[in-house]
Amino acid sequence: MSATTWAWLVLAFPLAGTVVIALGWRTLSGRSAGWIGTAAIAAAFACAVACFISIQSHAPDHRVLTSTLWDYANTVGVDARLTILVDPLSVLMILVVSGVSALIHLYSVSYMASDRGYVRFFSYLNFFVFSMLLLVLGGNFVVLIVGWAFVGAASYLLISFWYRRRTATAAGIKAFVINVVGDVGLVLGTYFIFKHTGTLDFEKTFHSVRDVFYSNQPDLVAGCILLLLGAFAKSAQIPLHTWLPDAMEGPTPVSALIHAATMVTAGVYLIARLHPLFEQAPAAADVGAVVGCLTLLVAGTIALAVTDLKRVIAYSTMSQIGYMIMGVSSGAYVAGLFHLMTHAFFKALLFMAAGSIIAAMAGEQSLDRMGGFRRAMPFTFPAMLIGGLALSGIPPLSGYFSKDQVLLDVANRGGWHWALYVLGYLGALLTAVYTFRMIFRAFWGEPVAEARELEQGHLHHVETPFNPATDEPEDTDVGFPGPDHHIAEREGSMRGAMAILAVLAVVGGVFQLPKVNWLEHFLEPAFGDSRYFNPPTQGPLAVSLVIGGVIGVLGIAIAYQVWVRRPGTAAEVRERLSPVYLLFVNKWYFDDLIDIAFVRPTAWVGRFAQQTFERVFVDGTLVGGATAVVRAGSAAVRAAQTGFVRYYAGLLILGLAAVSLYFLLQS
Amino acid sequence: MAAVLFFIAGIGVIAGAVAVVALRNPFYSVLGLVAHLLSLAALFLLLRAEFVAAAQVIVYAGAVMVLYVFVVSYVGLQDEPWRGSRVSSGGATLKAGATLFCGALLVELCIALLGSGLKAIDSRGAGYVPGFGSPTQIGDLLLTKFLFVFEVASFLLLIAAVGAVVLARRRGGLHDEEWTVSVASLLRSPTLGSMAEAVGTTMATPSRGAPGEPAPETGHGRGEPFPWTHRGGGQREPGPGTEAGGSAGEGGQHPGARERGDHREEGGW
Amino acid sequence: MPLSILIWLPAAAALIGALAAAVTGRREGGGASLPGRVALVGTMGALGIAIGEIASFDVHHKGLSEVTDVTWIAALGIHYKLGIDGLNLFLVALTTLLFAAAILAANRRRWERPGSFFFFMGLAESGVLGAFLAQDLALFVAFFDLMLIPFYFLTGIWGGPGRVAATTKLVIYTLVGSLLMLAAAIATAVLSSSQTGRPLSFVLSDLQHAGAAAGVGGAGLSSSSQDWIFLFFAAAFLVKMPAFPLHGWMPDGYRAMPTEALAVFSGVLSKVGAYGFLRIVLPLFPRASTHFQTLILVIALLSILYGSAMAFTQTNARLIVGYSSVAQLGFITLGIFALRPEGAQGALLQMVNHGLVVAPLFLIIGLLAARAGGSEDIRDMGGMAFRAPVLAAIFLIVALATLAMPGSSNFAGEFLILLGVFRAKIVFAIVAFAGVVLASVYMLRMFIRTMHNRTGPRVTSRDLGVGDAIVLVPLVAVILFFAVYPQLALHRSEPATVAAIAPARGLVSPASASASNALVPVNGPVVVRRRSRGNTIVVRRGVFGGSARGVRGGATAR
Amino acid sequence: MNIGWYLVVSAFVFCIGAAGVLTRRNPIVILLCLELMLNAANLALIAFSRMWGNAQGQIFALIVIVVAACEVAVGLGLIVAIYRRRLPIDVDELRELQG
Repeated sequence: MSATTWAWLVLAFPLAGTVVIALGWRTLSGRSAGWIGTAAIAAAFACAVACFISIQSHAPDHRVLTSTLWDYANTVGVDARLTILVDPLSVLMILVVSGVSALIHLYSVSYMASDRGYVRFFSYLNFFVFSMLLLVLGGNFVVLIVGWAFVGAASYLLISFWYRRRTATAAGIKAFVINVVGDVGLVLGTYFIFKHTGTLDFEKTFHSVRDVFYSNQPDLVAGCILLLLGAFAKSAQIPLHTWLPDAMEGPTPVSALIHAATMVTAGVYLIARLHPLFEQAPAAADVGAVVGCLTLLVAGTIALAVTDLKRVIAYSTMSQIGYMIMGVSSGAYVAGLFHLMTHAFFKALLFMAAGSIIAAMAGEQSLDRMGGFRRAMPFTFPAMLIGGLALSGIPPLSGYFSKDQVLLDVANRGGWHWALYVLGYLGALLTAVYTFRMIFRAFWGEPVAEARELEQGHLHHVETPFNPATDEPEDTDVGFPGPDHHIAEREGSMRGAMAILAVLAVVGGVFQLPKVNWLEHFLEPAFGDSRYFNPPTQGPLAVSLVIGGVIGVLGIAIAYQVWVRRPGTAAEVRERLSPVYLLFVNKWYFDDLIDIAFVRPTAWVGRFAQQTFERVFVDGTLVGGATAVVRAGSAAVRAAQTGFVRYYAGLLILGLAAVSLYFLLQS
Repeated sequence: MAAVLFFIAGIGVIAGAVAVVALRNPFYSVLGLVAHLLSLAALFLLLRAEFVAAAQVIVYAGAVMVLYVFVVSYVGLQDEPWRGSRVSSGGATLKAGATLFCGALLVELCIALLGSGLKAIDSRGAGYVPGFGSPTQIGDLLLTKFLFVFEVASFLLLIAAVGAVVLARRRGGLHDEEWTVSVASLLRSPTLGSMAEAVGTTMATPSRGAPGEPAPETGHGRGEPFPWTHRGGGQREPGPGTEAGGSAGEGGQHPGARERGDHREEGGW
Repeated sequence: MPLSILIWLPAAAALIGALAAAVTGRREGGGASLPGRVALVGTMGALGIAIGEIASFDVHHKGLSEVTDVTWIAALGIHYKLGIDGLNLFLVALTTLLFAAAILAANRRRWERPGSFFFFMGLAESGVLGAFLAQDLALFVAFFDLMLIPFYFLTGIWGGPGRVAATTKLVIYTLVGSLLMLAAAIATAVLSSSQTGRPLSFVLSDLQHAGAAAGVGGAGLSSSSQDWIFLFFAAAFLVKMPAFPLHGWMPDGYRAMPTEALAVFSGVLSKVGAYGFLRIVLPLFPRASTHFQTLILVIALLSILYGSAMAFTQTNARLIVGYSSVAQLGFITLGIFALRPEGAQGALLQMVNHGLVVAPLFLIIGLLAARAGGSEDIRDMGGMAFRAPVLAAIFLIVALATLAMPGSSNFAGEFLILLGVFRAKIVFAIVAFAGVVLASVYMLRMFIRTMHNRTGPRVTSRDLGVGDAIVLVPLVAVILFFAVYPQLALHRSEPATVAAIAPARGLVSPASASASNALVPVNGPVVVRRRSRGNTIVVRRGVFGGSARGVRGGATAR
Repeated sequence: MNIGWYLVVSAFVFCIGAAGVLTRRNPIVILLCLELMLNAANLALIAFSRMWGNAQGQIFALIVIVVAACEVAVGLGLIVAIYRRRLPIDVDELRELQG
């Protein structure tokens, strides 16, 4: 079978899984739904591998294939077809997506067990994987946008999965609306480009872009910036990032899959996919690079301050994606995608480990109440440690190679990109510090009650869990983890998933070892036309690798000093730099800004429209006026109708008499 | 001779007419009309219209008047008070005005008749040919020249008969809540057409009041603005015609009501 | 002939049913359900015919097909002319589908006087179908009023509380609109015949031929008469939609109508207005259309923003959907008056889509109210999803389609609409996108407030019964089908749509007109003469950018 | 006697009937007064037919009698129905026609 057929199959399996699970919601008992879902995704992964093999069999310059199923909206010059584009880039993406998804499904099979919404969860999860694969396989703007919106919807459904929690539903609608803003950006950007190229198809666009647009043509820059808007919304970049931390309301596997490994990296994919446009509009690309750099710093600082375990990881996700965006926006496509891949491994691993800690804490997520799990969780601890080391770029783990590659390629752009390079290393330091702050606070120190209980080998239970945000008792009906829910790291499937990811997180670097560059060679057909491809990566390579390692170690050392050696230090620092701390802990006041800038005015306008305008103008003036006129007219007529029959008779006779009188006088 | 007869009959005609209008008791009015018709028949005879005269006596003075008598005795002999009722259309003034006005009309007509230069009406009419106005001639005309008219008239009678039956049909039970004054609601069968039912509230089938209990309309007359709201528990909006309802409410208290209540007992239905 | 059957079948069936019920006696039970059954048969037959029309529709056949043309009033040149083409094909199908669903749903309730209820429903369907199929101006006006009359009764007799006030407003507004339209229609025919010197005729094609022959385009009216006639038609159609600020009748009307009637009213009748623009206004009054383009675009934009703003402050579920459809109709108008093929195509598709989503929405609201102790206030709802997963799923699908999530057919529609607007007047497009974002806010708000969060105080949730499923599932299936394959509609409607907007478009961008649509005879000298007239327009009133742009383009080209 | 006299009588009756219709409130009596007016018309018709020696006027009168009979039947039926509804039997009370 040809590569495209395999690609269609990659799409088909998750969709089939969704439909089967959704329709069988009543009959599927026990964990069957979970296994069906996992099988579907595994099959998709297998097909992806097959697709990879069959595309490798092509000659390097024939590795860009498209396949169209049917016309979607092909009318009056708008060529929207159901087309997929299979090239090394999308193949790499489907491999990563389906692979990581399969592992996370495996993890969820037991993690979500005894959750009342088990079946629903897996149908959503499969739907998400389908959407994500559609996104990365889309062969034209429309399909891309469709997948883009589908992943948004799936993420909404999964964030507000425990839909009786007000916090969850609020986070869900927040995420959805911000993503819709992103979609709007995407659509508008598409318009700007379509206006000139007259086609929605990627290949046609890429071929014509050099001829149609001159460099930095205003329309093109506007279009690309709007596309970036979509990327920022999806990848939680400043200023559209506020939904990601709240999204942690969802179950932990969701955070691992959607909000760490796959969906949030869609923005990176978008920029890499549309690199011909961005290279023709360097101004827009620079915006992307700067915003990515800002995000990685801001998120890193916030991650230093927040105490919610999952939110720390969420902010670290933001900052890592900042690296990727910065990278792909400044031409480091391979490095950016490489980091995307490794990040998927170790960040998913970190979330899984966090999930099992949270399970052990019976749903409690605050770092302040954790500690000393080192002995209690002999499996989770090393998993988290590996994830943390990889994240903070300690050689020879995967994150070490990918991050440094990104920074190096950015530096190779020269010019002011050196600033990004330096700031990137600052961010790396922050990364190491907050990562190990998290690890130390969770695993070192005095074991808390839950930890001791676990050491005795039985799990801590709370009878009525409370929502820490609102202090209202959780409604365990709809599947919020009930008393029998917490299974920590006991289950085989969870251990298996974590183990595989841990291995990948360790050895992930081999795909793009310096001088070996498998990934680069694999991706060459996709980026061969790029201006920045094959940069001279020889110069400061060794230096930067050394710097990277040193910075990582340094960060860990700082964290050790502050949170293990002298636990009081953190408090002191907080005292001394209280304004800075406030800035960080309040997330740089982005939520408040957005609230004041957009939410409140809109709500006010709505209230005004409803309470004042509608009542006074529409209802009062227009409707009231019209009815008043009609009423007045009818009242005049009604006055004649007394209802007394005899009046009518009298008038009749009167008229008769008058007529006869008239004739009488005539004669 | 003819003149004498004419004057007797004419006076009878006019006297009967006056009696019909002037007498307060409907029953006497009916009798007045009978007298009027009889003397009118006499006039017809003088005008050589035997058949019409006969028909007049038989149909009118016979059948129709009997119908009147029945209805009057069924509905009840209510002397209608000379003062206008509370919702009267002007009462005495109207009466006076009407009388005056009709007088004026009479004068006008008389002028038209006598004062006008129509010579023909001063004659005694065409010469009398035997058989003029005889049943033979009338029947001949009816069945030849005016056959169509004849048929149409018969249809009209049929329709009228059916209509009368439908109108006067006794229905299954009276709905004591149903106190609208809408003539339309007379034509509507009581099981239907209440918007209350339209919006789903079922109508409670009312229990017929025991004989002799005060007629319920006095009850509903008690200042409730919208009598319709009696139907099916206030589902209907006070639409146009509210005033009519209100007037009916008050109208319920006029002396006739209780009297009709008694009649209802006598009627024993 | 099949079209006449299609039109009159529902009314006839409903009438038969009513009479049969009257004969079998109106005693409780006996014949109470008969009218509904018979009316259902009638609508199903109509639905079958409509599907047959889609199946047998020939895309390459130019102009109308299945034409029925009988002289109705010879003296006035009024014909009973029906015809089907890409413009009305899917609207007809939509009408039959929604009415079938509504009558099916109505069959599940006991109605007072079922005979007359279902008769009015059937009559309404006949009226709407007639309005869609009429190819004669007078006939269109007649059907346009015919389809309104039943709803006065449906609202006034079977409506909820406050129905009298609602009916009054409805009657006043729509009748004023209808009168304006009647006057405009008569004026069109008379002026056209007097100014082109052809015999008086109300048939649309005749009017267009007159205009073409006179070389003026449209119905061959002078620009001044075109302007006021256009305004009259626009008023009638905008009231019907409803569009801001002429939506005053909408809140009460929507609150009072019985759900089944409301589903079809909002689903179908509002489309007749938009359809009228495409079928009558743009082809007959091209210059006025370009002249008032900006005005109508502004109205549409206001409708979008205002409707959305209202929708996400309302708490009454019906009104949320009501105002959302104000916004949606705003999008449709926007697309039509972009005067570009993309916009018109999108508008036409969006009419179908909106009908498809809004009808199930109202039916679902009925179900929700039944579960929330009869209250339609979303504050009394909440947490229903747990006991009603299937209902929640269906509601979710419909809601996502309503907010035009990419992947839904509504998105395809909006994409085309906004693309058209973007290429015609970029600013309007950018502002209109605010409506897209707001749509997601109010629809999700409604979904969450009803289905999610904690259970409401008086909520006793249960899943939807088989009967409700029979009504809803087919509609959702159609929604999903169109989501996967909107091309079905776009492909068939393309030639007709392009032809409909071509005359007006020729005035906006003369270059593209003759180039991109060869379907329409726009011959050179004619265009030039148009422009020369156009200039005088601008001199007279250059307030509206639309005409100004169009004319300048012409002037430069000359 | 001259035909004119008959016509004068019919005029008298007509006016009296009209006055009755205008003054009385009891629907029965109003029906009676309508009869009066019809009869006046009949008288005139027959007088004219006598005048011309043409019997067609009498046919006309007969038809009028038929119509009168119908009117009586329906009218009395209405009155009975009104009574059945226990509505006041008074034309001033029956004001549904009022706008």
